Amino acid sequence: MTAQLDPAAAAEVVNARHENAGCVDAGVLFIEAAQLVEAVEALRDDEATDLIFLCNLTAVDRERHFELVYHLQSLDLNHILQLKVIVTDREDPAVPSLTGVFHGAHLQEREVFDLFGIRFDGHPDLRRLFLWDGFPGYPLRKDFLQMPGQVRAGLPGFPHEGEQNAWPVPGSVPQRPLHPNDPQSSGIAVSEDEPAEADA
Amino acid sequence: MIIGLEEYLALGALLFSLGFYIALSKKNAVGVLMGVELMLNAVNLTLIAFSRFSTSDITLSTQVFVIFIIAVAAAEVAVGLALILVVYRNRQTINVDRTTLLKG
Amino acid sequence: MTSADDTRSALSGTIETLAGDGSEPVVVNLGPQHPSTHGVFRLKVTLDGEIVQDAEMRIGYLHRSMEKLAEERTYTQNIPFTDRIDYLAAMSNNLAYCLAAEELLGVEVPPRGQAIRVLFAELQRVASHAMANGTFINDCGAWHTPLFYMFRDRERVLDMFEMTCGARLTTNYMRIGGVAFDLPDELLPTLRSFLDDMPDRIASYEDLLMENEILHARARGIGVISPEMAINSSLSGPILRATGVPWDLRKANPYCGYENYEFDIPVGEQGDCFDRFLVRMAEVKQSLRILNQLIDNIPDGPWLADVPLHARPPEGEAYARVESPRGELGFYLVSDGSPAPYRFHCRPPSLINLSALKEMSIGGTLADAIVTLGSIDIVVGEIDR
Amino acid sequence: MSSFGFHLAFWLLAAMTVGGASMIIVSRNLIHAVIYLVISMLGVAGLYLTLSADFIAVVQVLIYVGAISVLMLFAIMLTPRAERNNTETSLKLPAAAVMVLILTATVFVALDTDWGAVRQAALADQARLIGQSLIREYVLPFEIGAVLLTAALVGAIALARHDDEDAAIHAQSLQAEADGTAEDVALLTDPPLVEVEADAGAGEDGGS
Amino acid sequence: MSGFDLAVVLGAWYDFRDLNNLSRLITEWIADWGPDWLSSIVTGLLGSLGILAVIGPTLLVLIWVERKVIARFQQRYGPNRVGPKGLLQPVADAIKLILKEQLAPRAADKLIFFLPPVLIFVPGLLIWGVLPFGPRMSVADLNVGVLFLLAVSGTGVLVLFMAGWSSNNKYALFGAMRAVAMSISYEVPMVLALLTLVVFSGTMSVNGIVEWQQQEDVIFILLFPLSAIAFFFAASAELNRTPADISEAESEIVAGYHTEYSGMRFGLFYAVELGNTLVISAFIATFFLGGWWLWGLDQWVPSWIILLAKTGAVYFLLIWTRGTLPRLRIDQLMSFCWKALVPATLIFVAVAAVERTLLVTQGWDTTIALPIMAVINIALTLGAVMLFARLARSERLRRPARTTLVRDRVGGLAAAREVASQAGGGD
Repeated sequence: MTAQLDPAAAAEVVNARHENAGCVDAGVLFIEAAQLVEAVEALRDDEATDLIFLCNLTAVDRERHFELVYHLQSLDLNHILQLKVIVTDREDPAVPSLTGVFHGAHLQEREVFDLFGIRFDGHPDLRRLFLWDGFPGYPLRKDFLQMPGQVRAGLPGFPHEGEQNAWPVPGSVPQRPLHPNDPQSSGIAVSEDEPAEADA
Repeated sequence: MIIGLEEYLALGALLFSLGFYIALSKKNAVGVLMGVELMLNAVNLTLIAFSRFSTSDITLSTQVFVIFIIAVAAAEVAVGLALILVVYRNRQTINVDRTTLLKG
Repeated sequence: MTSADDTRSALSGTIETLAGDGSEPVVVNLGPQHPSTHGVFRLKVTLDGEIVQDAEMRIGYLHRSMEKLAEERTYTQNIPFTDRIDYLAAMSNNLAYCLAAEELLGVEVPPRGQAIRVLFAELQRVASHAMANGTFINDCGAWHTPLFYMFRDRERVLDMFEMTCGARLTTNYMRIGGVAFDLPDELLPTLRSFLDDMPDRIASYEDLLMENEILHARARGIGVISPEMAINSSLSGPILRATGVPWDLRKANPYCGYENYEFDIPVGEQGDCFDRFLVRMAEVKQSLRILNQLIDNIPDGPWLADVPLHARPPEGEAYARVESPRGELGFYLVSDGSPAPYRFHCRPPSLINLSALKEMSIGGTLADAIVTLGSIDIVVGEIDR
Repeated sequence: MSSFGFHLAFWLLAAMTVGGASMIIVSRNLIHAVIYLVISMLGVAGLYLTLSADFIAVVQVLIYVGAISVLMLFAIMLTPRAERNNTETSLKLPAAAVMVLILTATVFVALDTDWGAVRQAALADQARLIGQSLIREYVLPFEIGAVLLTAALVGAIALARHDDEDAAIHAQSLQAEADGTAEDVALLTDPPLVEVEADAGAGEDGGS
Repeated sequence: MSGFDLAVVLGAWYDFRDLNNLSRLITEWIADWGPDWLSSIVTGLLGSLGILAVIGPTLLVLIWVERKVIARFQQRYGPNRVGPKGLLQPVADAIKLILKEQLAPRAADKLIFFLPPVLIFVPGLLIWGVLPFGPRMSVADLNVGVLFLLAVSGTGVLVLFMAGWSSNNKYALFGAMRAVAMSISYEVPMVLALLTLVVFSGTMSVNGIVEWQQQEDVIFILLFPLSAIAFFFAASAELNRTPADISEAESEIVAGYHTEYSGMRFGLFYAVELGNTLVISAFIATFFLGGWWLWGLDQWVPSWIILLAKTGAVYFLLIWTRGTLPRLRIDQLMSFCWKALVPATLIFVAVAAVERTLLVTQGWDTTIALPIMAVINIALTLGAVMLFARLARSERLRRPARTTLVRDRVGGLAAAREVASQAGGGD
């Protein structure tokens, strides 16, 4: 059975590398965003913790702040540790990237960037993963209640069904027939961004 | 009109001069090679025509000669194209006007 | 020269750039619609001749934003979403999600429910590995023959699913606290005959494929990854085991009573494409072993714990994971006390296993990249969610 | 040699040969030019047939159509950034003049010379006879030809082989040579990817 | 054979076992009233129409046969809906293909794009001309037939290149380049394999080779098995069939050079490909299995039926390999061609020359000498194959691939090392 690594023991390892980098609150290890890379490196390289496998990396929008959740696993010692990082800046949230420590963080960080808009400093290739470049907004944030602009999920109709091409990708067609539920003549322009696959 | 040796020779001459023009005038090195091939073909055609119509004892010799010419042409094309590749690699062009290596 | 001709030469000027040394690389799109990408997945490879210089994947064509949708549905209503995450291993996804929800709710699953869960999870593994191996050989260039052989077995497994829950692919069978229905009477005899036939079938596949010289030439030493790199890239499942790391969550973190069954973890030696194929083959055998132990020992009793449909778990969070056919499949759920999850996150093994695709394919030929991609066994529904 | 069928064949083949050759001059696309060359070569092969040289005709098809033209296409494909057009140099007019001179002279000689008696029957079973003479009278040239072909093969491989060390040296020398023309050097050291221009083609690839 | 007088039939124009009779009749008939050139045109036209009339329906049946056989290999039923036993399925497919829209990429080189589906027919049909269906049953019995076969099949690759290049599609261009490279390379072992036969039988006529086999009561696959194997493999490479179908490798480059061809244009490519497979099977049967001749059976059974049976056997073999084997990579195919097939066939050309010289100069009795030579050659072939099997396996491939079963040791790198050392020690 995989054991839960005692967060206090992990915090000791982290704080040994850097003072006040981590603290334990309600049984969860919180790490200072600025010291994240060092802390995780310490946890990975310390023989007692040996957390060499990044299981899971995701974020939770707590409305006031973002919570980044990392699950680290030691294969040989068979224990798992959950650690969290709090990001309070909702306008331009940023945390250091773990790609230098774990190659496996690459895609997961891109996913979080795509869906939450959290920037990972030091990520070599930070682009949206699922959505196209220029997609307005970050869908997994709690304040993302409907698609901004005139962009709507799904197809309102097939191309050539109406008089104009009804494809909802911004930039591909100048205008889309107005949906009855759309805010009428609100004047919100379709995002002028290039379609994501311009270099295809 | 009877088609005989003369017509073949005239055709060979026409083909040869066309090849000659191509070889001299084309910018592209592969084009030049094409002209050379046309000239060789014209010569072959002439030789075969002689072998067909001549009464002397050269029939087989000319055919064998043509085979040698074809073999040499194949070798020439292989080496020529390899040269073109090398020129391209070094100069990024196979334009014969711009491959003026000796001009410095 | 007309303008159309100009366009033509401008276009051809870029497309004629193929092969040879000293030439510029050519970018080839494999996908989104391509016979070997197994879905709408796009791999942009930069080729110098036939040698891959760069491989970049573009995904998201199947993105349905399940994590957002799930935040507006109750815990039970979310189970059908999990079918559609990995549509080739719906049972495993059901299971992982239900485990996470049960951890939040603190529900205890009755023994019969646990046994049935193991039964279907292992059947799902057999079906999924059959599909993975078949398509892998197809990507190596065989003309569908092994694929159809393996489809034959998968078909029998899907028949059993249909018999039990009425669906073949999107089963929606597991429930929070157990499984939806009891086993039908005809299932166990069917399963028994299936288990009787499978060893011969597997032996014949091994005869057909294991010593195939062309398959060896195509798959061995291709897409090699070291155990260190595999762990660092968070690879899991058969890819990780093919590098020699004996890591299997069924043994490391047993769930649903896996500790009661006797089975082995097959590990490879080289970490190449052929080892992944071998590991999957061996895992099918181990799954059959588990099923053989299970079939006569399914306890009686209830199969579903008493859980309200609108369960309101206490505030908290849970991360539960299972060994799905593709690797570590985890669900991270955050509850705020409401009937719907506050945050629903899936750790998709298919996506994370692609982390090292670029490193594995650079330097090989285009054909090698295809084989490597085939050996990773991706499911695009799970990548994009 | 007076039958209508023979006339028809001769003139058709002659038109094919000369037409193909002329189209090489006219054609602006190098790949088209190679295909016209193939047409011309096929015409010559047909002319060989009208001259009862069936062995030579088949060899012509085998080597010129099957090998040399394909080699040329390969060479064109292997030089991706070279120009694809097939235009003339400034030597066009002098070349045309010389061509006309040669044409008149040779045609005059061909038509005006008395070539003597004409043989009526063609040689039978030429392949066998050629084969025999190749290993009897012409065995020495035959061997030399073989050596030549081998040498050409080795030479072509040696020339076309890409040695990484060589490449580095070439790049250096070129850099030194092209000092000042920074554009060219940049082009060489940092080959631009074809991504942007390939847009239209890529879209079609994906949709196949 | 009681009262029936064969002599009446022999030489009559309707005796299609000797096509010369028919052509002589037409020639004489036209000579009565028309110009002499007409007769050659008419006989030529009739010959090509005859070929088309034979292979057209055959192709339709063959599509069904191939799909049905492949389906049986794959535990499926195959086409069984249209017509009895699904026999009309190819017709339905053809109708569908004709009705489909014919797309052309906007940036395609229009002229060169439209030509290949038509041009591909030229070599595809010309090859049939030299195939002898019987002792005097070939449209054109050229005395350089073997060379003609090679020359014509070599030109097909040019058409493929035109198709691939003009499509302006990267997959198509890749397919075309691979096809060209493969075709040029595999022509060499093909020529060398046939050269063995030409050297040994002393004729370049296809019918001459069959007649030689008939005269000496031996089929060439027994005398030169390695040439037969090499020719079979080279032919399957030229035909783009697995394990050498890289020029249209579905999982890599979609459909290769005909990616952009839709509708009946694709259908034409497909038909010619199938027709080429059939004709190459027929040529393999002719060269190596004795063609229309079968130890005297040809006296009783029409020769073309014998040829058809042998062709069917070879064709089945081609379908079999296609249904069984994965595909090789292009570099593996190239190195197999140049490092294995070419040297081996070259050696066998020398062997054939030596044996032929011995046979001619020593005046040995062929009934005794040929079996001895056959045994020697078979032994040589086996040796060559075994040598290749030993040399070709790289060090990497020689170690067996296997999995180790781990029972209790779960873990990461340390466990991996432990497992590896145990597995290594257990050997």
